[in-house]
Amino acid sequence: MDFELPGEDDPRRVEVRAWFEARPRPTGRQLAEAGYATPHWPKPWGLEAGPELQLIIDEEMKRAQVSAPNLVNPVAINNCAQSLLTHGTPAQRERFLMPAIAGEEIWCMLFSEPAGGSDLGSLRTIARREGDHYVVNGQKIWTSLAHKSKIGVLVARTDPSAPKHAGLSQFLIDIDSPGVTVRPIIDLSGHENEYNEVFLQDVIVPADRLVGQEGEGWAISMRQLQTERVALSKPGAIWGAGPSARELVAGLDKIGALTDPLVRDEAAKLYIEGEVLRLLAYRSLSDRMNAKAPGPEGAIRKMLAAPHGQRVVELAKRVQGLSGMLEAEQPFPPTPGRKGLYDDWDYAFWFSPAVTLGVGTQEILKNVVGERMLGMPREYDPSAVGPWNETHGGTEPAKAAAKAEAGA
Amino acid sequence: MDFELPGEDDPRRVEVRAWFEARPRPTGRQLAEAGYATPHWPKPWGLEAGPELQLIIDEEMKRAQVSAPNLVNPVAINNCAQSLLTHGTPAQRERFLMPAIAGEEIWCMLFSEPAGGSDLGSLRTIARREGDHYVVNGQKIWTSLAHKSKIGVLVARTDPSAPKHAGLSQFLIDIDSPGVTVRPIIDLSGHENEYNEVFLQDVIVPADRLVGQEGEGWAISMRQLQTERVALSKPGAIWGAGPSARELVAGLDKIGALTDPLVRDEAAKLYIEGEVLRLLAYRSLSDRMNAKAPGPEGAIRKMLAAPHGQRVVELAKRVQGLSGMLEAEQPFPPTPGRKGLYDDWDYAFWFSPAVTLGVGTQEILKNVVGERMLGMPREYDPSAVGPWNETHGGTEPAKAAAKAEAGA
Amino acid sequence: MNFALDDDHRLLKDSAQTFLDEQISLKPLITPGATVRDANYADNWVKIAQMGWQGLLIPETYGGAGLSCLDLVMIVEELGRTLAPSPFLGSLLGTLAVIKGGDARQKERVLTRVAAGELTLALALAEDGGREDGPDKARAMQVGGVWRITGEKAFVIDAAEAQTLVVAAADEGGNRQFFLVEAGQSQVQVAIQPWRDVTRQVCTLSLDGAAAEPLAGDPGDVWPWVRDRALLALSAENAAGLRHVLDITAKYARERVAFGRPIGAYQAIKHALADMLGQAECARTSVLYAAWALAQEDPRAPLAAAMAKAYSSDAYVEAAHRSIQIFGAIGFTWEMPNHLYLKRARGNAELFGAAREHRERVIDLARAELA
Amino acid sequence: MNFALDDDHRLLKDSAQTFLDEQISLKPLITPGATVRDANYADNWVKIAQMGWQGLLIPETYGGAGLSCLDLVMIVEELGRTLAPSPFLGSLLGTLAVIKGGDARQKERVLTRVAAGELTLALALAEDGGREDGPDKARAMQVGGVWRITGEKAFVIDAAEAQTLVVAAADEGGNRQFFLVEAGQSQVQVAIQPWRDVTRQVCTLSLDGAAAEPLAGDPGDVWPWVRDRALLALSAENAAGLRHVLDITAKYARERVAFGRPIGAYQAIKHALADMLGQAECARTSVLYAAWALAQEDPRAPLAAAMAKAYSSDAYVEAAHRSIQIFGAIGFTWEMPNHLYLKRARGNAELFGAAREHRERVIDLARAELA
Repeated sequence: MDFELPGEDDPRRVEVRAWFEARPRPTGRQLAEAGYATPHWPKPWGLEAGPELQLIIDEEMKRAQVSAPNLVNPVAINNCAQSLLTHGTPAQRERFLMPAIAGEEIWCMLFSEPAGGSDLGSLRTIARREGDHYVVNGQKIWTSLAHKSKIGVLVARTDPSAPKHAGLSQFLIDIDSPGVTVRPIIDLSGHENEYNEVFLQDVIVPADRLVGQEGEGWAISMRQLQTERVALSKPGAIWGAGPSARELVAGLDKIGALTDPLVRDEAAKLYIEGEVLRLLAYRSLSDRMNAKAPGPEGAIRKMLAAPHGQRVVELAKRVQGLSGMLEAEQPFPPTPGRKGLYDDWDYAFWFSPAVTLGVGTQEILKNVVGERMLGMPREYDPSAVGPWNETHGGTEPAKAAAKAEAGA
Repeated sequence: MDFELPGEDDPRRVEVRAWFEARPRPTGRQLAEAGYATPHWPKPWGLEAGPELQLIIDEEMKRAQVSAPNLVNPVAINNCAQSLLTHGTPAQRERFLMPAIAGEEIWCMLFSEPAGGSDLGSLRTIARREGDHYVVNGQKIWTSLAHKSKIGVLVARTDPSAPKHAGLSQFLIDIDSPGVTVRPIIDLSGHENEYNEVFLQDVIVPADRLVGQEGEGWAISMRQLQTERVALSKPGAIWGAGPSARELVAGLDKIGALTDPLVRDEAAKLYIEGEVLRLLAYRSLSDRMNAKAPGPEGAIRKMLAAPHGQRVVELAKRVQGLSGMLEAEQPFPPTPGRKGLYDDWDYAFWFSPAVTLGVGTQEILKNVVGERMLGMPREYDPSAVGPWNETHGGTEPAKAAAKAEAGA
Repeated sequence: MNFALDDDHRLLKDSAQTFLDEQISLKPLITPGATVRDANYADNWVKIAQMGWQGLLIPETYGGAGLSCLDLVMIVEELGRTLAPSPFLGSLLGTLAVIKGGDARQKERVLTRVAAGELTLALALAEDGGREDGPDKARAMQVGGVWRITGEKAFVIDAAEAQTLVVAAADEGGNRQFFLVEAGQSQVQVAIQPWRDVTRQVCTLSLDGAAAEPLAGDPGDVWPWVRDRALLALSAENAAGLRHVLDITAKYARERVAFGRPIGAYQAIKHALADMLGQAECARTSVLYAAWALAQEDPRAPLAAAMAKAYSSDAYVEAAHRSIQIFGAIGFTWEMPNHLYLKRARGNAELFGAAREHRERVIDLARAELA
Repeated sequence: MNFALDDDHRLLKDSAQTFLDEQISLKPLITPGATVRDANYADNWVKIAQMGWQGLLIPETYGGAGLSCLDLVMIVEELGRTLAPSPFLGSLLGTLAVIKGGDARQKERVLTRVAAGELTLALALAEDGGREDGPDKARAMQVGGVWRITGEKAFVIDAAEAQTLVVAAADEGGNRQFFLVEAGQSQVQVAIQPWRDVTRQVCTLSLDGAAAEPLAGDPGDVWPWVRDRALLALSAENAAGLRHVLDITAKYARERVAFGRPIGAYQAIKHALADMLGQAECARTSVLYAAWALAQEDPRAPLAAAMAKAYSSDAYVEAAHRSIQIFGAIGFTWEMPNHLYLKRARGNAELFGAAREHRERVIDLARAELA
């Protein structure tokens, strides 16, 4: 057992570092062709790299201040594109993979819908086959990067008479197709984050954009959502990004707030949680290094990390007192070199309610943990049996409904 | 709106006080005949008293240091005996009521069973009709006072082929009948509290001991369990008894623990909760005074009071440090005049896990509150439909099972 | 003993409810980019003035309704339920200071005009440190028989709507005194702060030798009296806002379907709502008790007010956050009202002292009670 | 980097598991009225001595296994899972003190006999105040060249089983020193305290001029070194006990039926168990990290040990309480093992400093780290 990371003198590290020193400003295409965009993929796109090499490449890329391809085009590289390796046609691989991993074509996920929420399988967007193409109608929501994307990974219902999960198929659509409208969502902080609503009206999708077979949409999408990239996920408050408990303690120390015994005790609890979450991330990395298949521990980590992050930014906000209610007022002097969207403590606080909602709500995660890791009985879903168009007849789009209900 | 209690000069109070001054040591029979045992009952047992008079009688009895009949014979007076007013035969009222409210015959409730837990309706004790009597076989658990009781209020299954709730009937049985065995339960504190297991083997119960009709057992029992006596329930840690947050703060102050900022803050939270719980109790009393029917607010109060009580005794225990782990070691000098079973801080702490289990588990209470007060959908009980003897076939008595499972 | 509201209380509450539901809307604020400037403060205040709420606590001698803290709670609960934007709270705080601190002449001059809806007040206590209880860096000194105040005040509720400001400043002796200051004079600059709760206006004041008239009453009496009533008002907003958040969330949970069942059928949601109801009941009870105690000038009133503020602000923040969790991602968007309640809850939690500060006071007051 | 246990660690753990499951039973303790005297302490210790666990950390030069803190954790986790009653922990603590504080001669004399299973030790630190880190009211002074200790020690783990006690006492200078004291002498009285956790023996010592031999090493080095390893051992018990409580509770929730479904189907139970699993994972991770850091004598080790103790003791207490809640009333009876885990958790939470005290240390150590 050993808690240290691969050393400076590791030959693999030396080689990768040399490559970056030879190319101070590599293009996405160069990175992709070197296999550094998707090192864990097979050739020609990757290096069939094990987790340790992937980690080294991550670190050396950071060291060279090259923005990581998986942050440039996260949906393609972290989740979706690899499905083409198994389910795609040669033509699809040829057409889509290199531009995707080179970051030349940004991808987005057209999965969630207003009426669906956690119940993704109940989605209502319909793709009707007409000769050599499909006609798509429906609405998607919480689509990150849609406004920057060329390609949308769409899950739509091709067989309304099949049970909810069986009738779904996946497509790669052009976001600039006629009938696609992208509308940004303003969150409660008032900021325009990267989320969008996407409206699909009579959108024509060529049949050769179907991924895998009709009816495979659910299986393919689930695998894409569960893909957990090997990475040293930081214990930042917002899905690993943003300020961590370490920065909280450092900040509280700077402003002298640690002299307050109540703040001290709360900060210590958060510091300990943060350090343990860091170790848990290391551990799952180490499991991969020992060729253990990724299990549902990812769900445990997020189940723990999300409320932890909320508490971290909440304590920082609370020590501000009245001033904390003023927009853009920061609790601490900024951490040098931290310029991410969530590194703004004030924004991170107001954004934080999202972290127990996005990427699986806290309730769903606890179901996953309880059922898949502790063998508790599955939740009973009466709407999972029988034809979708019978089990999901009447309901209104949730947003309108919700608004009405909330008396807004 | 007025938060003060009925005054010293209230004529009703004056009269009641005079009665007690005339009889320094009244017998239970005297109290019952004066109507002071069950003031809210009709004559000849009670005075048809409204809540305010009931309250005055409570207080004057306390003042006269007369132990309250409802504490002497709680099951009869607080829950069960009144069912005879509506469902009993004249003969049953004649035979049972006066001895019960006079405290001459103690009653106990033979309701819960090992395999049933919260699911009382699934109970397995069978009462088989044979001519002019029933033969009862089964096991009951958590029966308070069984060892002191003359009369047991038994719920048993008279029709195993009816759905679980429909097949139940209620009886008044003699605890000294052949075939009744009472065994005390030792709780985790090592103390023998008032709880017992009661084993029933071929117990003969005359048919005239049936309360109401066969099949009315569930309805009658539910009403008995929901009866909430008008009383100023104290916000004591253990079901209203035992130490309160006020005594916690006073105790912490005595030992100087309030100088610790973390203890101060925690104690203040508990003090506030305790005061609010006191007010909530006042409010439901006041609702009765305004002739509002008792609703499920009782469930809210217990849902709040039980974990509150656990936190009260837990903080007291924690400030003891290592010494708190020594049996019978007390955190504070005893409160003068408090000699109840639960007024022992150490015992109250070790007993406290029971308060979120007994009289409705916390989970069940939250269901009641969510469903009956907020209109959430009821829990779905697949075992509620169809004949009991089909829906409740195979399962083992839970305790044995549980022991095995726990590897004990 | 009787916890029930009297009929006149119920009447007052019902009329307030009808009025607010019909007359005041949050629509302009749930449009992305909305600020407090979009809140129709002025129009709403005109309508409210017609209801006479600004004179609720003003003695009848000065044209007010001469009602009690219990009546006040009936109104403030409805304002807290609807988040109806208006300078009601700010003007109330100024009015309280004058009621307690003004002499007959000052009351005659100021309160009659407030009651008549001709004058709006505000109360300037905190400075950039953000504490309403002082100390005041703003200095007041007499120059040729005229008092003049120089300094900066902050977190002044509704100051931009007020014509007359009640300002706390330190006199030559360094002691807090309260002064009437005309907002119109050139030595007074008012600026709206970027307060996250866009249903409430919060301002800074810059005073540069502004002419001021001291309130006659003993400042040592004014502050605690005003504070306890301010705590009551904020707590009443909290309790009612919490209850409303519960109501919209419970309704949503009954109707929103996931995996074939209304989400309220799942214990995670059902039990969270049960907890919220418990908190709502406790918060409201603590508020009614504090209102009663204040109305009676009962010695337990300061303890009751501190308990209400400490309990209700923690519970409100938690419930508002839970409601977003239960609504799901949709509740996280600006278009939904949920965030307005979260922001009101967070703001109220900090105004007039955070919960933990009031718990400190509760312990001190409780020890006195128990001793 | 590699978090996986090496094969020899797994082997050690598996052998311990098999041994304890076959050889040690809690049955005598889940009989109402049972005390620690019914725990078969002596018999169990004989069996354990045959496994050689008492010599685990003792250098091979003195006949021990010379293993590391990671190996220790493998054994202690199994002891924590089964609550197997024996003087293992008490003797370990005494052994640690001698390993760090003894000179070659003392080690030769004491450790070889411990390793051989001929001698059991205990470590006396706390007094009636109940703090292991002192100050010591027990005084040690030299009388005619012989050190003699007079005073009362308390909460001494497993003292009644020990033939040689390591006692912390204040020397003439008032500084803590560690002494070897023979338990057999008439100036030493040992009494078992009514400790609620009947799986663990906790004792008082009365020393009335008891002859004592000072450990040679610098006491200032001994205490922190022993403390960090004591914290590791307690944390390993906590993490493993928590995991076991989770396992029996999850099994119960899968099998116990109420209202026609296994209770684990209800989210209130399902989610509580998920939370327990999260805590179990965190607790174990913190323990393995601390064990690794101590094995490496890594400078972060004291921080790691403090974090493990603070986290694992809070989590264990909470989980043990939850398990009783999920078992329902039956889990509240003495006949069920649940309460033994609750009591172990509560006791461990207080031994060697409560969680909040370690959080204080965590902040200080973390500030140093971050600076």
